[in-house]
Amino acid sequence: MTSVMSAVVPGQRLGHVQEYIAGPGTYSHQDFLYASVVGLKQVTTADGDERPTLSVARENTQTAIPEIDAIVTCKVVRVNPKFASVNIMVVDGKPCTDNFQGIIRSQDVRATEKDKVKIYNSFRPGDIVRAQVISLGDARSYYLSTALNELGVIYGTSIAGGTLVPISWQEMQCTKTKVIEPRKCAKPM
Amino acid sequence: MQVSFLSPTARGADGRASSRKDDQDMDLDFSDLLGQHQTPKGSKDFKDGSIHVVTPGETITSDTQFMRGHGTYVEQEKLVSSVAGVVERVNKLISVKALNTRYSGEIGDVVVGRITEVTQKRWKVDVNGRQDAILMLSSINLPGGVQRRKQESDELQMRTFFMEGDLVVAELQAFFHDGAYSLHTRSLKYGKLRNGSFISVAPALVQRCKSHFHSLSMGVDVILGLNGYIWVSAYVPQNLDEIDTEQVYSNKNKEDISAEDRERIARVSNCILALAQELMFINDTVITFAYEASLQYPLKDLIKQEVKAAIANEAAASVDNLRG
Amino acid sequence: MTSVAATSSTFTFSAAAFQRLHPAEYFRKFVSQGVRPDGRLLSGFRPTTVHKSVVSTANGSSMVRVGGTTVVCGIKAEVAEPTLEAQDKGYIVPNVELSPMCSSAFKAGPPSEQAQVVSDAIDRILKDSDVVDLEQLCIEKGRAVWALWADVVCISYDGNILDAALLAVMTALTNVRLRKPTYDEGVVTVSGEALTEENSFSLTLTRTPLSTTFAIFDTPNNTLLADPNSAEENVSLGRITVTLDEKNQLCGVHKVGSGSCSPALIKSCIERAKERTQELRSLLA
Amino acid sequence: MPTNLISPAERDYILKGVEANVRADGRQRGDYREVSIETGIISQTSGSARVKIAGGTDMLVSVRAEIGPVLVDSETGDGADKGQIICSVECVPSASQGWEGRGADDVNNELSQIMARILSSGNAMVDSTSTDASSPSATSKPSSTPSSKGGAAGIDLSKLCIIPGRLCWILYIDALILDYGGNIIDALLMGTRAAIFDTQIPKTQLQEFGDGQFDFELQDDTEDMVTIEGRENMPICVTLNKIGARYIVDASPLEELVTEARLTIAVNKYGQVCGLQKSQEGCMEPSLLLEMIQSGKTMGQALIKQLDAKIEAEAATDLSMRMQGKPPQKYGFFAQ
Amino acid sequence: MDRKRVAGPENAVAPLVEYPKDQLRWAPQQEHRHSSKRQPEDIRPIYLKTGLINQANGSAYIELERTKIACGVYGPRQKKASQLSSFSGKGTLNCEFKFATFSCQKRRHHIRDAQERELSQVLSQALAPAVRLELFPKSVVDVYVTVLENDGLAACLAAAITCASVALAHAGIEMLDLVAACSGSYMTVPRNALGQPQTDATTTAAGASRDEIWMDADLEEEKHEDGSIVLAYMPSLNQVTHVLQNGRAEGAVISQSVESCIEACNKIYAVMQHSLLESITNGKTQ
Repeated sequence: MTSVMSAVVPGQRLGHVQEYIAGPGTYSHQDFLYASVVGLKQVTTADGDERPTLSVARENTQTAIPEIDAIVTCKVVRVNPKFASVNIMVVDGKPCTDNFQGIIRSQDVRATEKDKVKIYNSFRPGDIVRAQVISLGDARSYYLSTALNELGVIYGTSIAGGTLVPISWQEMQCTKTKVIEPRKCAKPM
Repeated sequence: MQVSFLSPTARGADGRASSRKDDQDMDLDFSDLLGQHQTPKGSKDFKDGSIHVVTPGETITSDTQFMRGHGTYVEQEKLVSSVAGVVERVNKLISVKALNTRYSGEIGDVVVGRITEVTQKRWKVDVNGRQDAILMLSSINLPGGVQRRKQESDELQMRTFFMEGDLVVAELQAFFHDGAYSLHTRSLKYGKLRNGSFISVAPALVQRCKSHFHSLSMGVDVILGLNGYIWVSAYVPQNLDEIDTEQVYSNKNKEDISAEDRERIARVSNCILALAQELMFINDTVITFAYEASLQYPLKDLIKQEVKAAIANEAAASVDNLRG
Repeated sequence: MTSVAATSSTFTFSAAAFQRLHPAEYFRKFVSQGVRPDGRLLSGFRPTTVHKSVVSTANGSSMVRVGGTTVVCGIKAEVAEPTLEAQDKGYIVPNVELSPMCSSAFKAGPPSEQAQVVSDAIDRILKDSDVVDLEQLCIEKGRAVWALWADVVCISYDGNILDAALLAVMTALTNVRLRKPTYDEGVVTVSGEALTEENSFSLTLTRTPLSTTFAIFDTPNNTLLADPNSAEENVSLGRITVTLDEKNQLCGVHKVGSGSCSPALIKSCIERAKERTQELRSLLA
Repeated sequence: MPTNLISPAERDYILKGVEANVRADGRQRGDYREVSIETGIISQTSGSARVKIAGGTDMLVSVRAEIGPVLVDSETGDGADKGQIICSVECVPSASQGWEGRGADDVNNELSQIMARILSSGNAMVDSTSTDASSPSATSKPSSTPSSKGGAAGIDLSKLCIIPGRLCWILYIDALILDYGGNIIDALLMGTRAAIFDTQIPKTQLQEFGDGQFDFELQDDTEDMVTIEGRENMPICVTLNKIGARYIVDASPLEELVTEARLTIAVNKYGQVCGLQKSQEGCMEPSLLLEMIQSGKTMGQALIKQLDAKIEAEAATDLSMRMQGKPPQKYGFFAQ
Repeated sequence: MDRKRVAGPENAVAPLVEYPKDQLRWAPQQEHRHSSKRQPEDIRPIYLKTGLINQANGSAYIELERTKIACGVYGPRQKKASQLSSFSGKGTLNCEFKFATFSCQKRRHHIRDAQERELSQVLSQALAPAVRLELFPKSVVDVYVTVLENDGLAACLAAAITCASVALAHAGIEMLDLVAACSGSYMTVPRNALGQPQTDATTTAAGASRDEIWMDADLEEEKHEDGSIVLAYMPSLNQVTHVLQNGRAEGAVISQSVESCIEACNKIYAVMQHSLLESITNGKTQ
C-alpha cells in the first residue's frame, strides 16, 4: 500500500529511523530520515516489513547511469579482436542524456565456447546491442556482457544498408539482399 | 603554542658545517653519508674492503683484469664510474652503487608498495623504483583457500582484494622484459598492511637481512621494505596457520589500538627517520637501540633535528659497543 | 506524443528510448504525418519574445527567446584607435558564445565550429548590409573611436541560434546609449552623471536585417522544417537562412550542410521569411 | 615521488590518532613541525627567503621591486596614488605527483589568489591617505591597530607611490614551491613575511618642474635604502585541518589526504582576522567554525611573535657580521 | 591573436569616467543603504526560477535586483578525456564559473581568467559537501554558472552558490541538503552622515563611526567596504560548507558576521524550497 504525501526538497527531515525504513530518495543521518531529492514523499507498507518504507519519488529524474546488473542498450562504435567498444545510450529503459562508454570483451560475448568467439562475427559498428553491466570497469569504460539468450544485437544494418533480421542466435539476414551476416543475436522477448 | 624556528645548517649538523669549504678530505666527508659508524674510514684502495666513493667520470681502476658492472663504463682501457656512489666488488666484477637513487630490486626482495592502478588482471604498485611494479592477479592468494583457482569473476572484482591507495608487502618474484618488477603475495606473511603508519627512507639505507618482518620488544611490528618503504604497526600476534584468508584483504584496523600503542609506533617511526636523517643503516637491532636512546625525550621532541641526531649518535655508539 | 513505439523489430522501447536510439526514424514517423514531435506543423515557428535593457552594466542589451533557445546580447563600448584605412569609423564586433552551459553539445574552451559560423554570419550581415554607419562611432578622427563589443551569450540552446542571435544583436544595437565623450590629448573622458538626453546618444540604424531559418529534413521531398529545434537540426541534412530588412529587401541567403534544394524551394523560403520577419519586427519596436 | 593515494587502513589509523591526540609522527593536534628560515639568499632580488618545514615542504619566496605605471580604476579613479603587489606562486611539477603536467595549474592559481587576497587590498578600496599613520586618532586607539584600511596586508601601498597618477613601485612576490610535505599555505605566508622584512628599496626623490610636471630621482646609495612601510602589519596564515570531529595544524601529506575540510585563517599581529578560506570537500558546524577561527587567531599571533623574533635575530647576526666587515653567512642551497 | 572569434581592435580600453565636482558619489550613511531602503541585515529580494535551460538536466536562474546569474547542470555523465584521471569510486563535481563579457563594469575577456578559475574552485568546494558523490562512481556532474550581471562580487559568488545548488536539486541529483549562501560586508558607517561623505575612519573622531555588517552588499556598497565574508551553509544539517573572507576584522565581528550570514541563509533557504516545490506543481499542470 502506498500513500503519497507532501512534496519535499533535499535536506528536509521526513521522520525518525525507528518509524520508517529509508527508501529511494532518502538518507538517514543521526536518527533521522531526510529527503535527498526533490519529489513527493511516499510511505509504502509492505506485508512482512516491521516498519513502513519512506521514499521520495523524484520529480526531476536524474539522468540514468549504468550500475552493475543493469540492462543497457548501446551502439557499437568500434570493434577489435579483443573487445567491442560501445556507447551506452539507454539504461534499464531510460535514455541517458549523454553516452557512457562501455566495452564487451570477447570472453563476455556468450556463455559457451568463449575461446572461439570472434568479435567481428558477433558485433559490427553501428549495431544496437542489448547487454548487461557486469563491472564498473576501469577509469574509462564499463564492462558489459551479452552472455544470455535475450542479450545481443537487437538491431543492425547489413553491409548493403538493409535492415537485418535474426534467423538464428548467431546469424542475421539482410532484408534487402538476403545476405546472411554473423552476429550474436538477442532472442526477442 | 611553541614553534621552533631554526636557521638552516649545512649538511651534518655538528660543526662539520665547514667541511664543504674544505675539499681536502672529500672522501671522509662522503663516507659520513654512508653511515660513519658501520664502516671504517680509510684509503682509496678498494681492495682491502674499505669504502671507496667515486663520482661520475672518475677512474676506478686502470687494471684491465676487472670486469665492468652496473654504474661503470670503460674508456681508454680504464674503468670509469658513471654515477656518484660506492664501489662494490664481487670477485672480478666491479660495480658502483649510486648514493641517492631509486630502488633497484633483486629477486627475493621484500618490498612495501602502494597500489596505484587497477587494470585487467593486474595491479600497478609504486615501489619507489624507476617504474611501477606489477602484481598479477595470479600472483596473489585468493580468499577461500590457498589452492583456490583464479576465476573470471575475480577479474571483475579486483578492487575487493586491492584497490588504489592500498599498501601491500610483497616479494619481488621476477623481472619483466622491460625491467619492471613482478611481485607476488603468495604467502600469508605478505598482503595488505593495517594497524599502523607508513614512512619512507632512502632505499640504500635499509640493510638486507635474513628477515624484514620484525616484532620489536616494545610491542611494535616493523616491516623494512628493501625499497625504503617501511611499515610500522601495532603488534599483532602472528600465527600463520590460523589466519583467516578472508581477513587478508580486510581494510579494517584492529579495534584496540591504544594511545600508548600509537605513541610507541610514532616513537619507532621517528627513530627510523632519525637513523635515516643521519644516514645510518637501518635494521632491527639499531632501531631497538635508537628506541632505547629516544626514551629520555618526550615523544613530541622526536621530530626535532637536534634530538634525532642525538638519538642516532647514541644508537651508533650502542652498535659499536656491541661489536666490541 | 508517446504513441510512437518501435515497430521495425520485435523489441519495444518507450518513445524516449526509441528517440535516443533511432532519432531519424523517430522524426520520420512524425514528419510523414505532417507534424513535429513538439506539436508544431512543419511550417510553424516557436513562440518568440524580446526584452530590452536587461543588463545595466552593458551600454545596450537584449534577451531573446525563441522556444527553448535563450540568448542574451550585451554591448559594451570601449575606446580604441581607428584603422589607418578608415580613420573616422568605429568598430562593431559581434561574437556568439556557445558555452557548455547551454547544451551538452558544446565543450569548454575555444569557440566551436558552430559558434564561429554564427559569429561570422552576423559579422557579415552587419558589414555587408551596412547596418550601422560606423562614422557615428568616431570620437576624434584618426585618434579615437568607439569599439562596440556585441557579445551574445547563449543561455539555453535549442536550435536555430542564428535567428535568435541576430535578433538579439539588432535589438541590443537599437538599445545602445553612449555617453558623449570628450577627447583631450589621447584621453577619452565621459561624464559619470546619470544618463540624460543631452549627455548621451543612441545609434541610428540604416536597416535592421532579421533572419529566418528552415531545416532541410529530406532531399527528394524537400521537406522543410521552419525554425528547427536542436533535435531537428541533428536529424536534418542542412539549413537555409534567409535574411531580410524592413523593406523586405534581401540581405542574405545562407545555406549550410548537405542536401540540395531547388530555386523554387528558396523562393518559397523567402516568401515565408517575409511573413516571419514582419512578426518579429513588431516585437522589436 | 609520493603518490597522492592513501589506503583505508591508513585513513582510519590517522583519523583515530587525531582523536586520541597522538599523530603518526608523535605530534599532538596543535603542534607545528620545526621550520627553518633563511633570508637574503638571492642577491638579484630586493628581498628573499627560503622556508623549509622539517619533513618536506620547501619553498623560495622572492620580492622584486620594479618601477611601473600606477593602475587606475577607470570607473572610480582609485589607485592613482598607490603602489601594487603582484603575487605568483609556482609549484615545481616534480615535487608531487599531483602537480605533474598541468596538474599544478589549479594549485598555482589557488595559492596565487589566496596570497593576493591576503596581501593586497582586494575589494576593500577605502582610500588610505598618507597622513593616516601620523594622525592622532590612530595612536590613541587602545589596540594601536593600524588605521589605514587600504586592505588586510598592512603594507602601506600609498608609500609605494612615486609620482601620483603616474609611477609607483610594483612589488612582485614570487614563490617557488620546491618540495611538498604538507601545509604549503602557512609556509608560504611565513616566507612572504620573511622576504618582505628582508626587502629594501631605494629611496626616491620627487622633483617638481612647476607646470604640473614631475620627475623623480632614484638614490642609488645602498646605505640609504628603505624598508617596506607597514610590513609588521602583514598577516600570516594558520591552516587548520578538520579530521573527524577534531582539527590539527601543520598537516603532513598523508594527513592532508584524510582532511575533510581545511580552514585557512590569516591573522596579523594584533589578532585581527585578515582572511578566511575554507577548502576541500567537507563541511563543519558553525560552532566548530567559530572555535577554529578563535584558535587559529591565537596560534597565529603566537606564530608571528616567534617568527619575528627569528627574523630579527637573523637580521641582527647579519648586521654584526657586516660590522666586522665579513659577509653574512648564508647556506642557501647548501643547507640541510 | 584569437582566430576563432571575430577580431576587434587591439588595445581597446574603457573611457575614463569623470564625476562632476558638485555631484556626490554615494557613500555609506547611517540607516541608508545604496539600493532601496534596506536595513543592514536585509538582503535584496530574490527571484529564483528553475528550468530555463531545456537541454540541461537541471538549471536555475537567480536575480537579486541587478545581480543576474544562470546555471546549468549536466550529468551524472561520463568524464571527458581531459577530466580523466584514475578510477574513482566516487563521482566528481566539476564547476565552471564564468562572467559574461558584459557583466561587469570593466569588460571581461572570453577566456576564463585567474579569478574565474578560483571562483570555480570555491563553487565546487561549497557544493561538494551537499552532493552524494558516492552514488555515481566514476561519473562527473558538470555545473556551469554564467554571470550575466555582477552587482557586487561577494554577493555574486553567494548567489551563484545558491543558484547552482537549486540547479543540482532540479537535475534530480541526490543531495544531503540544499546549500544557501550569503555575503556580508564590513562597513564603517559615520554616525552623523551629513554633507561630506566620510569614508575614512581616521578623519572621523573616535566614536563617530560605527562598524556594521551589511548583508548582501551591492557593487556601490562593496566599493566602500573594509572587508567581506561569503558563507555557504546547509540549513537543515546545520553545516557550513564554505567560508571565504577578505579584508580585516576583529574576531568578534567575524563571529557576528557568521551568525548574520547563517540567519540570512535560512531566509534564502525558504526561497530555494519554494522555487523547487513550484517546479513540481508546474510540472504537474503541464
